[in-house]
Amino acid sequence: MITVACLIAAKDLRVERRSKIVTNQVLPFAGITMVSFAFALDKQNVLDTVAPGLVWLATMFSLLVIVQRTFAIETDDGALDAMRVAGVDPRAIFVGKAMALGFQLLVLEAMLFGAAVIFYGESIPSNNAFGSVVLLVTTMLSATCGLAAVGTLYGGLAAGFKGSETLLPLLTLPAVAPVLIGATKAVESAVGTSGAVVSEGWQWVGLLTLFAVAAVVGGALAFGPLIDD
Amino acid sequence: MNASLNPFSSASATANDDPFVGNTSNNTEPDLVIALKDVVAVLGNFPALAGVSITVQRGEIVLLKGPNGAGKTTLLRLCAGLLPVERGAATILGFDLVTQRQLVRPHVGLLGHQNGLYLDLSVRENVEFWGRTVGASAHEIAGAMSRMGVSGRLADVGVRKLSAGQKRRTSLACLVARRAQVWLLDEPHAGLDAAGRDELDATLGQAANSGATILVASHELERAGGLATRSVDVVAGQAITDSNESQGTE
Amino acid sequence: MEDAGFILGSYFLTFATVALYAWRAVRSGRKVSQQVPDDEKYWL
Amino acid sequence: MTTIEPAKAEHDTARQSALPSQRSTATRGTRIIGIVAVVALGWLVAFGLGFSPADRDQDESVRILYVHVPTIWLAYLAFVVTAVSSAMYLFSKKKSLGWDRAAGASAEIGVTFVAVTLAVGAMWGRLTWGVFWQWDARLTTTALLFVTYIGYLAVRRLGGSHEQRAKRSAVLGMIAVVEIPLVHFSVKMWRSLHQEATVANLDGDTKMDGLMLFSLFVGVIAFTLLYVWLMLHRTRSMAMEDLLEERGLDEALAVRRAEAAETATAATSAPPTATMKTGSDS
Repeated sequence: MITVACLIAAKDLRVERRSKIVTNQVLPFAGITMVSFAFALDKQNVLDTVAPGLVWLATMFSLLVIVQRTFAIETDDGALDAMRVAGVDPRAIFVGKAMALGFQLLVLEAMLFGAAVIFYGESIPSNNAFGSVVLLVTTMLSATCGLAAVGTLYGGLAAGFKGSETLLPLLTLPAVAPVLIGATKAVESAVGTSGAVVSEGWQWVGLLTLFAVAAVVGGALAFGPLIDD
Repeated sequence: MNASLNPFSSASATANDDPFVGNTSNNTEPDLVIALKDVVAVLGNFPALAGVSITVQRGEIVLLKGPNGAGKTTLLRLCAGLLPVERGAATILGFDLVTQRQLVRPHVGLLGHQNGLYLDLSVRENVEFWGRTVGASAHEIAGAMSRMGVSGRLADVGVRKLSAGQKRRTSLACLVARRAQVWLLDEPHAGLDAAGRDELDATLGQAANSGATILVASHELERAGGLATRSVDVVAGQAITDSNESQGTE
Repeated sequence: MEDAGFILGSYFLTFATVALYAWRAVRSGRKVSQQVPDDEKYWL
Repeated sequence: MTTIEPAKAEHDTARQSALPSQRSTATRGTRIIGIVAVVALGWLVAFGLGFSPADRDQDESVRILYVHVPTIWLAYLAFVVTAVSSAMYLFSKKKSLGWDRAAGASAEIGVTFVAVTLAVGAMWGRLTWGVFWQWDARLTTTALLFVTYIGYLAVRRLGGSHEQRAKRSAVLGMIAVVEIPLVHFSVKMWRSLHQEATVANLDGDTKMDGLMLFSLFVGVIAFTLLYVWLMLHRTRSMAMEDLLEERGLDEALAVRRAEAAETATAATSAPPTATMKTGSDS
């Protein structure tokens, strides 16, 4: 199962390397979202305070777009059906697609943090730089796991139905609310927004990890029944 | 479940040179591969299959004829385990399609209107992906590609750039690499040039000889008719004629 | 006194929604009941 | 095509007997429940608006709670029933569509009542807090719950066979069971760090006098009866809708079969050139 999952993930990433849809369209979309936030929140010091939340909000929106894309690969030429006929374990499909999705999300998040540093003047506090970076990276990893699992689950459910573009956000956004909350809080601690300190951030990483575990396990169990019948 | 009908039990164990099917049990008697009885299948609220009864023996090449909308495609998708059986009884390779259609899938190969290919990957990458998901060896994958004439220069071309016929051949190569027992082909000749058609026919004949069972839905009666061991008329969601023209191999 | 508006409004809203939903449930039930023979109605 | 005829005839007799005397989803049981529920709701209005006293802290606005608390109770009850029915459908041996319909009907009722709860809650908040909305954990979770079950109902309408609908929505119903506590937990954690948003104590029942408690009790009873009544009606009409869809399939099947028979006779009277026919030999 792991082998097949890796094959699927490698295939997805290779498709992305060839087509560059996410690179050429989703990353710029996320970037312009960040710029748009700046237009909308044009008040003194507001951006600096809300930057961590905006980064994750932009991630959520991009998640929806990437999920659409990752299942468009499968449904464009009936590959999802072919995979079902080939008897590929649905759990392997789930894990494989979630891995590829997670990798793309990580790249996206790194870029968005770069954008936050440039546009919103965020910076890693110098007094505890190492702790901040560790917290930041852990947060990104655990949040991404949860997001990728939920996105893959609902993306697979909606794939192939008419109205999937609208069904996907309706299902996904309420489900990933804990990630938005937890990741924002953890990043606020990491970059020291309004005097938050690094030690406060770890409880949020705990929440994110709990969510990620639940989402991955639940998703792997539910994916088969959801896409296969 | 009939053990002799379970092809994967011995497929991985025996070294089999035949690229088409994993296991060819030396069947002196023809096995029943497909047995449908009064099968109804729905697409939305529409009964695409309105009571199909059909039986197919191992090694047969059955031609499904009929106008568009008669239910040929639905019949093939049902046999592939993609659609639920709404009513009736159906068995494929000893698996009950009503209760365990997921188990049927690994043993059948479906070439539908869509090819099931990744357009951004090359021919080789596609065949390798589909072969490796079911554990085919590099040798088998190479064999499948050369058999379908997509090795060599074509192998590294992106599928998006291929002609319709070349895509079809790639898709067939994926089926071969997957070692399907039952081949379900929906208009396989569509878009193929003359050479491609000959190649396809030869492949189908060879596959049937080595024990694969093939259902072909086709408009091109002369083409497919010569190849088929018998033909079935599909009309308004039912298999009307079940005419035994000849039995066995050609 | 503005409190009264909200209080009565909340009662009205609750009961109006309940009534509307109940009415729709009964009406749709009536509509389909007419097309289904009695022996198919398990609750009779 | 002799096999066509009996099926068609049987179908026709089914049509003839389809003249129901019972033209609604009501029975004596539901009528009794309904009447009791209406009486109890009348009591609720009388007690809530009339007999019960004004609260010491909340003044007259406490009266809203007599409808607010029962509606949210009903909504939570409905979602619990959805979850339990989903589990019953998934894990029982006999996959009875009755469980699926119960889950669907319950979710529908639940969504309706959460909507009412949120609206009425906002009115209460306006009077008590001075604002319509507070980012309090309970409120936020309830709002997300509302959206989640709207999504659930949307998935139920995706189409496919009844079994497909049942399986999909049952799985989703189970996912919601994991999702909702996680959401609630995280929102609670989120709010606990914001001390400035002190929320008025919703459950001030310690200060409630007997008559207040009794009014609330009447409300809970009334709305629970209402829920039972709605469930009975909704599951019955959903069962009939499913049945009618099946029946529609029967009719469509008969049409399709007749079409096939016609084509076959036409074909035998004017034999086509393509293939020879040997009749039905199987």
